[in-house]
Amino acid sequence: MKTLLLRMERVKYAYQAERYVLNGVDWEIPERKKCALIGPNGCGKTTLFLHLNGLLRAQEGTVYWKGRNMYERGADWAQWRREVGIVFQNPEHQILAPLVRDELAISLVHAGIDREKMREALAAITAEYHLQSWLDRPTHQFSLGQKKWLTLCCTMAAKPDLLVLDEPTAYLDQHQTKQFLKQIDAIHQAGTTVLIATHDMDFVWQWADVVAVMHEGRIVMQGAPEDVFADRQRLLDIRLDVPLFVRLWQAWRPEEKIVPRCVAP
Amino acid sequence: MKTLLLRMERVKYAYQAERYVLNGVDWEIPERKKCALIGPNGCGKTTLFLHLNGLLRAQEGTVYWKGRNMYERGADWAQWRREVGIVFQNPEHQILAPLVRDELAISLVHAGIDREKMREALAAITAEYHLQSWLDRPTHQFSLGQKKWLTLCCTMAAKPDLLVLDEPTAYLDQHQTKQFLKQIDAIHQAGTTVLIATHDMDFVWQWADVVAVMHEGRIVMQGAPEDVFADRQRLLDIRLDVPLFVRLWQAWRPEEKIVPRCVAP
Amino acid sequence: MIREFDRWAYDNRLRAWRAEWKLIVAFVMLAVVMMGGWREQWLVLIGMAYWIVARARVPFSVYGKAMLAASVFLGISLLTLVVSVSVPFRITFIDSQLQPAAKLAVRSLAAWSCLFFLLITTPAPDLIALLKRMRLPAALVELCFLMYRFIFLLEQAAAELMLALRARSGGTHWRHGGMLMYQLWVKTWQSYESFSRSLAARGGVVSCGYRHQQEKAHVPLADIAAGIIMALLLGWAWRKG
Amino acid sequence: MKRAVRWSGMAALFVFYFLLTNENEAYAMHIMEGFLPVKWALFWWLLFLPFFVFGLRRLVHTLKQHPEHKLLMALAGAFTFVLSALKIPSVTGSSSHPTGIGFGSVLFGPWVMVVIGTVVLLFQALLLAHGGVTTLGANAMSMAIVGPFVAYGVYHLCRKGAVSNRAALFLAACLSDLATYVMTSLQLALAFPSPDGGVIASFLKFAGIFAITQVPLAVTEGIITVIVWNWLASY
Repeated sequence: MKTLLLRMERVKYAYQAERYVLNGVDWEIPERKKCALIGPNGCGKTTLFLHLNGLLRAQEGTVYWKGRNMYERGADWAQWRREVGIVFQNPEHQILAPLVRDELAISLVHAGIDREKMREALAAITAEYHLQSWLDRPTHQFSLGQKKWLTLCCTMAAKPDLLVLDEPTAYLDQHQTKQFLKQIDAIHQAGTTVLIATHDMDFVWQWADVVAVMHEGRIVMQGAPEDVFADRQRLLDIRLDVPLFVRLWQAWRPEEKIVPRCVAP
Repeated sequence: MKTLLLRMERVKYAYQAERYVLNGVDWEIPERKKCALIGPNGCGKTTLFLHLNGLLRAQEGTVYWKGRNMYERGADWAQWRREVGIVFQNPEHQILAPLVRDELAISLVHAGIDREKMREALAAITAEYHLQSWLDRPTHQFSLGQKKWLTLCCTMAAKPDLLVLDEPTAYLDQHQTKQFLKQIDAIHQAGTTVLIATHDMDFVWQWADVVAVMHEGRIVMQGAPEDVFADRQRLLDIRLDVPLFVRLWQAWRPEEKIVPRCVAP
Repeated sequence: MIREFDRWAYDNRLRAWRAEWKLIVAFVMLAVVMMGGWREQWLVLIGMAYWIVARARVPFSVYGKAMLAASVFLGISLLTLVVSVSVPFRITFIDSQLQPAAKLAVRSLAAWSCLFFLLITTPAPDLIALLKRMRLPAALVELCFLMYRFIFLLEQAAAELMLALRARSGGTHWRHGGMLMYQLWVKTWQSYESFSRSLAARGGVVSCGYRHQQEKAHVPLADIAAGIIMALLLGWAWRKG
Repeated sequence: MKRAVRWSGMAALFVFYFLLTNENEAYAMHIMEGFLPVKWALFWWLLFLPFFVFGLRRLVHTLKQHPEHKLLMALAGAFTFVLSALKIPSVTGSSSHPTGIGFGSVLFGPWVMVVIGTVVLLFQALLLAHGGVTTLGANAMSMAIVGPFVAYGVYHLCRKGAVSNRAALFLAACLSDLATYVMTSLQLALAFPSPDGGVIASFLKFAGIFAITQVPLAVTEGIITVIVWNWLASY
């Protein structure tokens, strides 16, 4: 039986009356999987993310976290928020402290670390992410890639069970992307469920275990990449496309329905 | 004989003494071609761009624009700056005016349009880029895709001979990317040379006529995509990679040296 | 200039000193300048130049440029002292004011170099952390930390806006100045919204200023020697004067 | 001979004026580190401290009720800093300080702005070596206390007196700029009385000389504030 980390049922949310940004989301995030979320811009992805740890509260529907209905009385939202780490798109607007050391400290305080244990916790996270030479560096001198790395480290400092990344690799070059994804894989290996929202289908094809497709405030498709990407026409209808590999395969062997998952050389 | 729009000779530039960001750039931009510039982050791309229309002046070396040495006495830099349009990476930091109308007007003034002809010019650019419904809308309400579109329109309002785009498609979804590139192609068809800096090798493979590879303040490779991407090892050494199509082809037919250019289905 | 100064504050050779030491040095020297005569002031001026350029290894070009800007500014201030405007409109130099003005110039430059020593050797966050250790209200300290971070955020936005404007041959009209201000204010609001969101995602606690000073923040012998020599020279100047 | 001296003086003044408005435009009204004699520096510090302490208590109180305002206040301070530290194109070169201070005063009230304005001045000293520590009291008095209060007072008086919002804003920005400059002139005059005419003659002299830059500046400041406000109103 597969365990669900998070489940959403008919979640609806509108910033303005009657204009639903989320229009009945049914969604499941299985535990310890690599999940991808794709969908055109403006489909409500960011709003959906804000429901993943209760930054927004759905106006209708329910969210279950680890099997527990979070909209019931007595649900521990502080704990929930600690267990879900979100890295937003723009790292500029997430780094608050002038020095890396302080930035990590903010996250550690969030994780509920005491003042006394702070030093050890800081040393641990520093060693894990190789931040030794960064500790006393000012965050505003960093390049975009370094800032993205830092936001990842800070989010991981709180040891979340679910790590959510919004377009982590935009503006990164190939090498930085590889480094970043290596780290994400290590994090996944260590037992964290990872959810990535992206526009890069080739990346989804190679990386994800589960793909969810979002369109106009709903999750319209969900499943393994080879199933989701098998139906190209449906994806084209909602202004998405299949990965290049799938396109090439389908052009090469149009009679075969199933495209093999394989990692690019 | 191929005509050169811009030529750089041993261009050097350092923000701080002795730390060269551009370390002897030799580069040619042929007229009416689709040019791509690739290179890892931090290789000096942005600084290079600022030399393309004289926003920075090289400390050593020379820049020729349309065959004319721009570092000679009497070179018309105002004219040069009009003829090169640059769209920077972050659209957030390029839009200045509160209304679309005013934003276009800034560009039209830059293009040297008189007060009297302003109205007609504005109408022309509005019709060309389908901006009718936007004219009196405030720019800050726009989504990122709309902002990118607007920056493109504003740059094109000045009718440049060389259009430079820095990662135009980051954060755009597939549909927006297609729309954007369709417009770029139309611009290219109309006779403008287009230069795009990007990290997306698959896009370079499909789109570009000429590719330049930048590394540590130098242009290290230059040529047609099939030539540049033929040498995978060299690209890997400078932390880049070849397009997926090339990788697949080389895995499928390792004995063939030349990879055919073909557009993905 | 602000970015250049800021970079040197992190990269100079005296970064490893405890911020307290640098603050004490700067303030003691400042007190000497304010209380002392012109001999002490000249000594402090030279001593600070030595410490900034030779010990902290800040390039002379950076120091010289800053000093030049300060001197120009000082020159204007002094000009208002030595000229006199009378009705009907005529400007005359007051000879008797020349000497006090010269003295004032030396004092100001000496005092300025103490301040510059502090800013070029010590990153602002270290000084703010010092405020925290001095038990100033946490609200003020956090405000300082956040403001320092946001200054560079908005400064970069402003610089990029100016660059984009210049690429379109703009930036010369005063209306553009208004637009720039407007955009900065819009950016300020938008950053506020994004920051509050990401802060909420991290539990909503700002608690900057966790800092333990580097354990081995030793003062090199050469610096102590230089300090002692300077103190001796000061003492000598004091007795002479 | 005298004529030549007078003309060269005028020329020098203009050269300095243009240098000032180009490079150091934003700092025209700062008093430099070490410029004030010890007793005056102390005097202004002592006068400034009660304001600061009271403002700080108001700020702590406000933050207890609305902790989310912390980010906004820091951003407003950074906004003010960047406006006053950047070269922003305008007719004479504007310090734009009142614009930031004005918006801040309307948002948070003048007392909180006393603290934020002081921190801005402190950062100008610690990041750019403009202004200073000994002269912080005097500078804060003119820029972080007189400026915001005049802006706030003028704005609210005008609103009560049924003056239109825009005119009120224009007057607030313009007069707070002028008040800042009058205060600085007064501080300089008190510290450096003229040998023949005393403090009053000295004040008239400083005020007269600064008027060349400050009066057009104040007017520009007012106009720009109104324009920016117009845009923001449509936000």
